[in-house]
Amino acid sequence: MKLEIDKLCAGYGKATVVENLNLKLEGNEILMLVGPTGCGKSTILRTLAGILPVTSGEIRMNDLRITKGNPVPPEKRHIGMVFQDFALFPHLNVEKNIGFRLRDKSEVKHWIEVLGLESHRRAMPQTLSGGQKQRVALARALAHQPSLMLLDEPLSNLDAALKDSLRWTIRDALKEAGVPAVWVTHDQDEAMSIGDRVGILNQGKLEQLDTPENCFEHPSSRFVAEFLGDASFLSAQLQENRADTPLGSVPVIAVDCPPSGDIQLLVRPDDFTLTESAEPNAQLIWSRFEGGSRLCKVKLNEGGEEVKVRVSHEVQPAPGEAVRLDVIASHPLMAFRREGGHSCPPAS
Amino acid sequence: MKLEIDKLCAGYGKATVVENLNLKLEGNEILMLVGPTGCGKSTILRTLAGILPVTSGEIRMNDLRITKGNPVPPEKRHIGMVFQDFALFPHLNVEKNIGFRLRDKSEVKHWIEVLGLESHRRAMPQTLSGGQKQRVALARALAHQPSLMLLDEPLSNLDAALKDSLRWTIRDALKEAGVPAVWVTHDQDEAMSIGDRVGILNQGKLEQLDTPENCFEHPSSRFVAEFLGDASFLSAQLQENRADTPLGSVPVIAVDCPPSGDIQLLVRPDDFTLTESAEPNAQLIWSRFEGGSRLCKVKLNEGGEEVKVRVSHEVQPAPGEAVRLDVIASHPLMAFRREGGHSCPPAS
Amino acid sequence: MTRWLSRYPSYLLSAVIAVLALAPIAVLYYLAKGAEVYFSEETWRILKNTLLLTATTVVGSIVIGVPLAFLTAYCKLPLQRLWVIALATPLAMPSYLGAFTFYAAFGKGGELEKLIGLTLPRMEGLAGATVVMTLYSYPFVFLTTRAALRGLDGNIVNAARTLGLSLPGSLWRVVLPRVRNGIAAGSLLVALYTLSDFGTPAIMQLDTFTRAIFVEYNAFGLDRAALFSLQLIFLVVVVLVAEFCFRSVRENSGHCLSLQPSRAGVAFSLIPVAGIVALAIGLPLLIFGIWLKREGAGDFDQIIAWNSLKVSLIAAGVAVIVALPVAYAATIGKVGRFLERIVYLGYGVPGIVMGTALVYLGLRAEAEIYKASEENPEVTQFLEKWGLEEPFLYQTLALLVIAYVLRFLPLAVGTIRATLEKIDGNMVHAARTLGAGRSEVFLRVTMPLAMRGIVAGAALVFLETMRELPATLLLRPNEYETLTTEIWLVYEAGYFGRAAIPGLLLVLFSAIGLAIMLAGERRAEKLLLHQEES
Amino acid sequence: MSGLPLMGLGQDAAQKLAGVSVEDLPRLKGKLTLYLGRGEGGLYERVIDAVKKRNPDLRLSIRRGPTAALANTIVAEAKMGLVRADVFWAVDSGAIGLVAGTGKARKLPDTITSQVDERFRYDNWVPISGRIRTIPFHTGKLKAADVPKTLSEIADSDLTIGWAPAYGAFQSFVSAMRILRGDEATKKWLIATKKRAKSYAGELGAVMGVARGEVDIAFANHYYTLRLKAGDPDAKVDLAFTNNDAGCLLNASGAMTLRGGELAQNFVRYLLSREAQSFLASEAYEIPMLPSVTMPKGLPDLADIHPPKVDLAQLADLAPTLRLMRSTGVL
Ligand SMILES: Nc1ncnc2c1ncn2[C@@H]1O[C@H](COP(=O)(O)OP(=O)(O)OP(=O)(O)O)[C@@H](O)[C@H]1O
Ligand SMILES: Nc1ncnc2c1ncn2[C@@H]1O[C@H](COP(=O)(O)OP(=O)(O)OP(=O)(O)O)[C@@H](O)[C@H]1O
Ligand SMILES: [Mg+2]
Ligand SMILES: [Mg+2]
Repeated sequence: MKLEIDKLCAGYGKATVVENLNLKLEGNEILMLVGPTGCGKSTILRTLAGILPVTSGEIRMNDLRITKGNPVPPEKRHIGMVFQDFALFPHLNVEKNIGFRLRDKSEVKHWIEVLGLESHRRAMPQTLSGGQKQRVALARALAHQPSLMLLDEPLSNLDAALKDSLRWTIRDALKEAGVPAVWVTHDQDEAMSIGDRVGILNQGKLEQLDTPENCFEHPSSRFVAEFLGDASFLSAQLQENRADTPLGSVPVIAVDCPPSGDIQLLVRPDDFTLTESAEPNAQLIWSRFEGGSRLCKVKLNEGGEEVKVRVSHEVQPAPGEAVRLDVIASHPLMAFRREGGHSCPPAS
Repeated sequence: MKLEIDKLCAGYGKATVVENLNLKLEGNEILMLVGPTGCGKSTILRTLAGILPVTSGEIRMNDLRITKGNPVPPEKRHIGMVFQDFALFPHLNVEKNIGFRLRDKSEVKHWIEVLGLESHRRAMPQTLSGGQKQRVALARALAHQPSLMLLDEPLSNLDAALKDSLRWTIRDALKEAGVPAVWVTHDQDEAMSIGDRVGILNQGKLEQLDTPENCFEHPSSRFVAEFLGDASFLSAQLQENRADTPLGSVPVIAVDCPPSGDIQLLVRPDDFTLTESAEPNAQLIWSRFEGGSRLCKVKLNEGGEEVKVRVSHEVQPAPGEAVRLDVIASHPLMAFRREGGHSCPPAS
Repeated sequence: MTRWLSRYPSYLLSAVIAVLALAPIAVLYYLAKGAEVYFSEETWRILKNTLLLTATTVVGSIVIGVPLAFLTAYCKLPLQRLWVIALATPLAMPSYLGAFTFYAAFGKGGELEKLIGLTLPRMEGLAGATVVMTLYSYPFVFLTTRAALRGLDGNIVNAARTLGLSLPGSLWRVVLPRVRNGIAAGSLLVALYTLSDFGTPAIMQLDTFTRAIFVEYNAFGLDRAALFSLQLIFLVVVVLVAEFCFRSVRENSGHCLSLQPSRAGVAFSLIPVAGIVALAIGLPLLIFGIWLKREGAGDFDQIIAWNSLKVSLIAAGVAVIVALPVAYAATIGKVGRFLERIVYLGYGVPGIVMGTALVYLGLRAEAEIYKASEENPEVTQFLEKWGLEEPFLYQTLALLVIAYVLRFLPLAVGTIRATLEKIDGNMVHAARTLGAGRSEVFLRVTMPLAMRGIVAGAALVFLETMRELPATLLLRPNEYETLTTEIWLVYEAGYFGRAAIPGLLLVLFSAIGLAIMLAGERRAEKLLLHQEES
Repeated sequence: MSGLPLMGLGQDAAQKLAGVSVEDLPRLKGKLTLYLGRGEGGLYERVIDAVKKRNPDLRLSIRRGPTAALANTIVAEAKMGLVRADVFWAVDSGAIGLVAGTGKARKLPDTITSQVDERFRYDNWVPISGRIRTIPFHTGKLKAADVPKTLSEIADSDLTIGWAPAYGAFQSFVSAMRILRGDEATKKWLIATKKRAKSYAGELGAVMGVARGEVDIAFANHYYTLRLKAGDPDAKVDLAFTNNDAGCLLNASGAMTLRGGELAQNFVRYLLSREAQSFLASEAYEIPMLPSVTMPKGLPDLADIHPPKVDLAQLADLAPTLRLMRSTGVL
């Protein structure tokens, strides 16, 4: 199946929420849509599902051409949708939920096995745990053999422990079904680990659409850089393709910034080492235990900028301690035009 | 305020859910209770709050002595509770919620500012986003100046982006209020980064109660080891305080295991390095992009055990590739008695 | 407009039903023509009495119904469900029966005096009418409030308590305000019931609109009766508007609060419960028993019971079917809510008035058919082909059922709307993405989830139909005797003993109806709270 | 002893007044719809059952209801030209009058109307049983002799009085007073009596009120007292009568035919049969219309009571009566 979205706009009443969205999806590719709350993720899915009308632009699914003038009702679109709150039919047991509109039950049987629900065949939804509910919802959608899957934060109602394992269960199931999927999430880790491609949304606009690696390593904008993990920015002087920083000169790639002069470099916690050496160049503000490692915030003596650094959990620096910070990134750093803000956490 | 719990048992009707719980809490300490679903976290909080009766044992809060014989109603316990589902009063606006029983409104004003709710003073709860709701709930509890705070998964209904920032907002607020808090969560990262101490619950029993570092580095049991972050186990031969592994001999500390002979070593993804060297000793099964880093699962050629390894995101090994695995942990590894299972994710 | 209707077919249906509901009022208007309109001080006295009785009854019902709702919704009591059913059964007792037994039981030389020796104050006038009306209509408030309470998230009470508010305080400050809707809905039904009931005011000697209508009607002053009815309906409209303006925030339901009172608490709380039941059900049955003993039962033909059951079941069935589109329309828009209000009018129209109106409508329809069949033979052939012979409508069960439906539809609409509002919209979206069209979704998802309301609504209509008298007398087919007509027949000739058995059966059947209704409620709670469970 | 006074009647007339036995009546065949006003808790039923038993081929379909409701229904049917009732048997002559007003009532043959005393002869309806207005009094407080003999005396007395203004029979009683003494006098009487009057829902209630001693006397049809005493012999109530005024108005239940010629008329004949009449007298305590039939026990010979002469048909026009009662605040 082939999904093509052209200049799609959608919203509620007067308010346009999604603007001028373009994307293509094919084969069994999984596209992860991430973005802060209210950026329009669910709106996009609702529009694709036909729950929300198209304001302008066009959606093509195989031979279907959906526009404002030609709205196709949900039941005609051959899509499967998985909801945040599962939306299981409370009056039907697991089997009946999964086989809601199916004549031959072989599909039901198949997905019940694939998702390990054998022992809950006859259970009523309200007796299931969150994880089980979500697997039933997935099985229900897949059993009806959609040609496109839409998942709206399928994991956000589940607890951390479950998220981690179920995320892979779902991915494998989608791949087995061999249908393309648009998967909406809040969680950048989820997006980057699961997705074949990741689309980062900001206020209804698609900021970047690329493989997780590219999005992370070559963010097309500050927003993307900040959204996909702890980013700090380090002021520097650009000349040719190197930059002078308080921590010495480093190779850079200019993303959007003047050819030379004042810029800011994107630095990630793993681009540094932190050591207790003779000549310190920074001061520790706080450090947080993360289990495997420890995240520290340090203030450069020169310039007084603050950056985040990740260190092994064996290093245990005390706040206020003088430390030595060095850049170890072997890859060139991304350069952006200078802005007021230091690093700040994504959204909220 | 001082909280002491002695041999506390509690449950529903006949079923005992919490068994023989002992702990002390003082000053402004934050105790994180973690454990898989259904292990009894909420039950403990409900019992402390007085919503659930004590079956046996005793709870002491300052001068209050709460036992089966002497149940003290919630309203007499001077506790503040923050619920998973916020439990805001739907018919009162934000200000009225926070000032529910307060005569002087200075506290309300104060916490509204601290938690950045100025612009929502008059808003009704159902018009707020999850994060805002939770901040109102917190403000409400703190404004009533409890001498003990209880938080039941305050973040589990919020989205990843929000969790990360709000978790610190709450911690700072608690510290400012200067009251001890029992904070229940599913999320081991949350527990370890926020908590002054962490208590790991398993089926109503407290398996370990210690600082995050100790719990992580010196788990008192396999369960704790597995629950707090990706744990793999590596078969080895113990003799004195070293062990022979397929990857060579390493220093160990015996946790619970025979003085010598067959044991299993707890290894974490950061205890290894993965390199593409001349003499490979393992094979890559899969690797998952995590943004800053990449998590890989590798199979040892010798013994065929599987372990998880974390590598820099710049290394991009392909599944099936032959690789070289080395132990780099400078600290001694924890030794446990051998069991059937290899590493497995916590619960679900 | 047409697009709009095609988008909301339920609007079209409920519009039609609303028009039907207005038809009787049109007839009244036709009948009232020519009656000299006088607003003597009589009229004002009648108005005053009517308003007073309505007000006191509503207040009384709230005072009794709400606490009982709290008790049975939140406290674990022994024989919980039995008590709930017992507390709702007064709905089954025709208020004129209750009124008459109270009248006969209390006062000097009353049955109670003969029984226990001490003289109790007489039951009459405003006080008496209030007591009786309250006892036989508080279950409306009780049931709606209880349903609302069980839908609330109990955690909020816990929150209030941890903030240092006592349990009663919490119930008062954070629960009561949130069940305003439920209380209002119940009070509305009480008010309408009070406005339209004529038995009690007549027996208690309180000159209300219904009594005036009754007197005029019996004195063959049909036009003046109709005039009074129109004035009464104006009051009904006022009440409806008042309730309409009274809406509080909707919220999502959660785990219901559950309290375990102490032994003493249980005993203490059961006293009022038992007291109410004894007064509302026990006393009448006792009095009937006495008369039964004194005068003998006479012979009772069980076909009568079967007749009552049959017609009540049919009415209940038809009512819920008709109610579905109206309730649905009410959930999707303002227009729907408005149409729903119109339907509510029916419950405020006294049975005798509704009956008279339908006599005219039925006859008119019948006459038209005859005229048509005389004018062209096709009609006659058509009628013969379908084996239709006179009477077509007038004095048939059909017309009787129509009357019941027009009067008691609001009961079904209210309960069904309440459950429809609780259904999660994503449920519908999910079904549609699975390829189900609108109608299939309605049949396979919405309907089953609304079943609780449907069952409850059917039960209420069933109860009301069981006890309805005036319209039944006017519209039933010849020889079609029901429990209430039987009771009327013997009671108004003074053979009270013979009213005992039908009275007992009435209460019995209705109790069964209530049991079914509450069973449905149980099941529905499980379904609708699925998020919170597990 | 006989019911209505026979003095001054010829032998043949006497024979006629002796009444017909069902034995001599034609068998009834075919479909007949009877509108039965009220029904006396099954007592009229038993008359009808007897008729049915004698006539297996009679397919009788009965509509029971309050007399007024049935009268209103017939009026509605008449308006629409769809009369469904063949025979209308009403307990209250007012209802009869109303229906007669529609002009749908068929003329009855003399052979039927002439069976009853000439005081009760109308051409389109025939009285079936009589009821007389009485003054039930509390035997504990009063002796029969103490009860005033005229309405005016009652108005002037200091007795407490129970009445049921909303009840049809009482309204007929007031109408009669209007016809006999005019509106003004009636109005005065109502105002005077109202001071000591206590309202009841029905006259049964009023009689019970007397029995309980709530009031000294009441205005009610005779049979309520008789039945009450039948149920509870030592009830403290007994009957008194006024003399030749509305207080002892002799009213009647009556039957009229609206459809179904012969059959309907013959049915009415059955109601006037000796057997039916004596049953009504003995069981329903109603006053037989046939002189030959003995009076219900507990009721004095009508010869000793002097009911006023009133054209019962006039009692149908209740509107002015109600207006009067309203204006005096009685209703
Ligand atoms: N039913 C609605 N009516 C009007 N506006 C709406 C409606 N639903 C959402 N919106 C608005 O549309 C915007 C996008 O909503 P949407 O739910 O698509 O965001 P989202 O990315 O899904 O957020 P979240 O991550 O919280 O689900 C928000 O500003 C929201 O306020
Ligand atoms: N109201 C109740 N009645 C009976 N059993 C209950 C009730 N609530 C919880 N339980 C049981 O008690 C045990 C502990 O429940 P609890 O809610 O304390 O677990 P939890 O650790 O809070 O789980 P979660 O992390 O999902 O909140 C579970 O096995 C649950 O089934
Ligand atoms: Mg969303
Ligand atoms: Mg919990």
